[in-house]
Amino acid sequence: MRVLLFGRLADIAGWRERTLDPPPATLAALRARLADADAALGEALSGKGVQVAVDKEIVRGEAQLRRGCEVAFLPPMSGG
Amino acid sequence: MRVLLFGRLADIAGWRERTLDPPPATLAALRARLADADAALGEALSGKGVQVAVDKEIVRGEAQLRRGCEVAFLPPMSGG
Amino acid sequence: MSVRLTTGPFEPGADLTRFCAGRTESGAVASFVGLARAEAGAATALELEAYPGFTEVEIGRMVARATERFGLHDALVIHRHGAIAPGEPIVMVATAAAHRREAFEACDYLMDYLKSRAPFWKKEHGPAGARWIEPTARDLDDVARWDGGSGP
Amino acid sequence: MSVRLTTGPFEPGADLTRFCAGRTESGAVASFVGLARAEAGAATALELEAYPGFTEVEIGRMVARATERFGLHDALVIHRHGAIAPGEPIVMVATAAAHRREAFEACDYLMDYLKSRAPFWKKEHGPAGARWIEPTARDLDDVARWDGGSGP
Repeated sequence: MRVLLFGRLADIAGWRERTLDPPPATLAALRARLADADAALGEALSGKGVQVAVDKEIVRGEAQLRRGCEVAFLPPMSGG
Repeated sequence: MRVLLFGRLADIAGWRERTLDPPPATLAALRARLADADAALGEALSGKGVQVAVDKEIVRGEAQLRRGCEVAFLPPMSGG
Repeated sequence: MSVRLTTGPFEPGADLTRFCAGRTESGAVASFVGLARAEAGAATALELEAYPGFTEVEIGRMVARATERFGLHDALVIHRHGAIAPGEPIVMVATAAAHRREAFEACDYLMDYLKSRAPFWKKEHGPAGARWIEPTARDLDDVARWDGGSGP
Repeated sequence: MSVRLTTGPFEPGADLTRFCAGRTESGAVASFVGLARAEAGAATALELEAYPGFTEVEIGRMVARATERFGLHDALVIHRHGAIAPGEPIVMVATAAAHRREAFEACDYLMDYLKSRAPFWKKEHGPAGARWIEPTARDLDDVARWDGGSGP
């Protein structure tokens, strides 16, 4: 499983991409594992406006994860 | 004095530009002279939305005219 | 600020490139290009009449008003007259401002003005003959949006 | 309909020319170019991060929604990512429709969306360091205009 961090989340964590194998079974378990390793990141991931995409589709709330999937944490977006 | 007609006014009159020398002293006198010569044009000139410019400035209501001036009758405008 | 009348074709892309060049404080350039429509064959050519010496001055006044009203950094109006074939550009407006809202609104405002108040007279030629085109009810409603106290 | 992400500079004028070419039924092409601002020296570069494979797809969905909502004939979005110098184009949106109102509104709508909902993350570098830029209160107000039932 690949975990991707974007924007300020990558700055906070000090990494942009990490592979977890075997993967956590759920998004909640992934969040808990990341927060255990880095409390500041854990807090930032549950901050206001942070969305999650699993395999490039936005998910809201809980999600099952599987080996080989890609989970991206997306802070508030701003293009243009 | 030059009289200019634009858009459908020129189509109605069958001319676009005419010199009057000596000129009528007022816009009202010019309108009367044009209407005497061509009743359909006279009616069109006083139609809804027709504006008048004297020496390339819009005038509203009556205006004095002088030798050498340019009077333009402007039907409803549409650019773009 | 620039107002240009032309009887020949013009190239909106080339003008947009020049208009954007060297702007390091204008975050926003809005533009509009009006093209002659074929109306599925009902229109074979558009013929626009201007009043040279008057038309440019009147447009220039409106551009100055838009510049003040919306705080523009710059504005450009190019307008063709004479005979125009379907698919060819008739008009281009571009506006530059610090932020997008002002650039968009000023561009919209200038187009509404050009459509119903700029000194042009427009005749459409087609297989069924020629007809003068005057502002539509929608054009008049559009331009009236800016006359009240609402908006910027 | 076309959505393009690029890490190199692009030329909005050239794209506008291609976008306008051959349109005989679209009377209206509205466009917008967003440029990186120098902020009087406070910004030396902008750095935009995208999520390739996700960002284009999300923008494409929004363009499809705009096309349906405003009855567009065509739409184009070009968005840069990577490092961008002041004065360089960041984004271009162009919309083609039969009439100007729809073209303008769709272009405005797409820009509001891109500013506050498109998957990009934007960092401004300057003499005082770097900062992440998130949508402003005005950006959020702007995009909220389209969420209700009002408008077309």
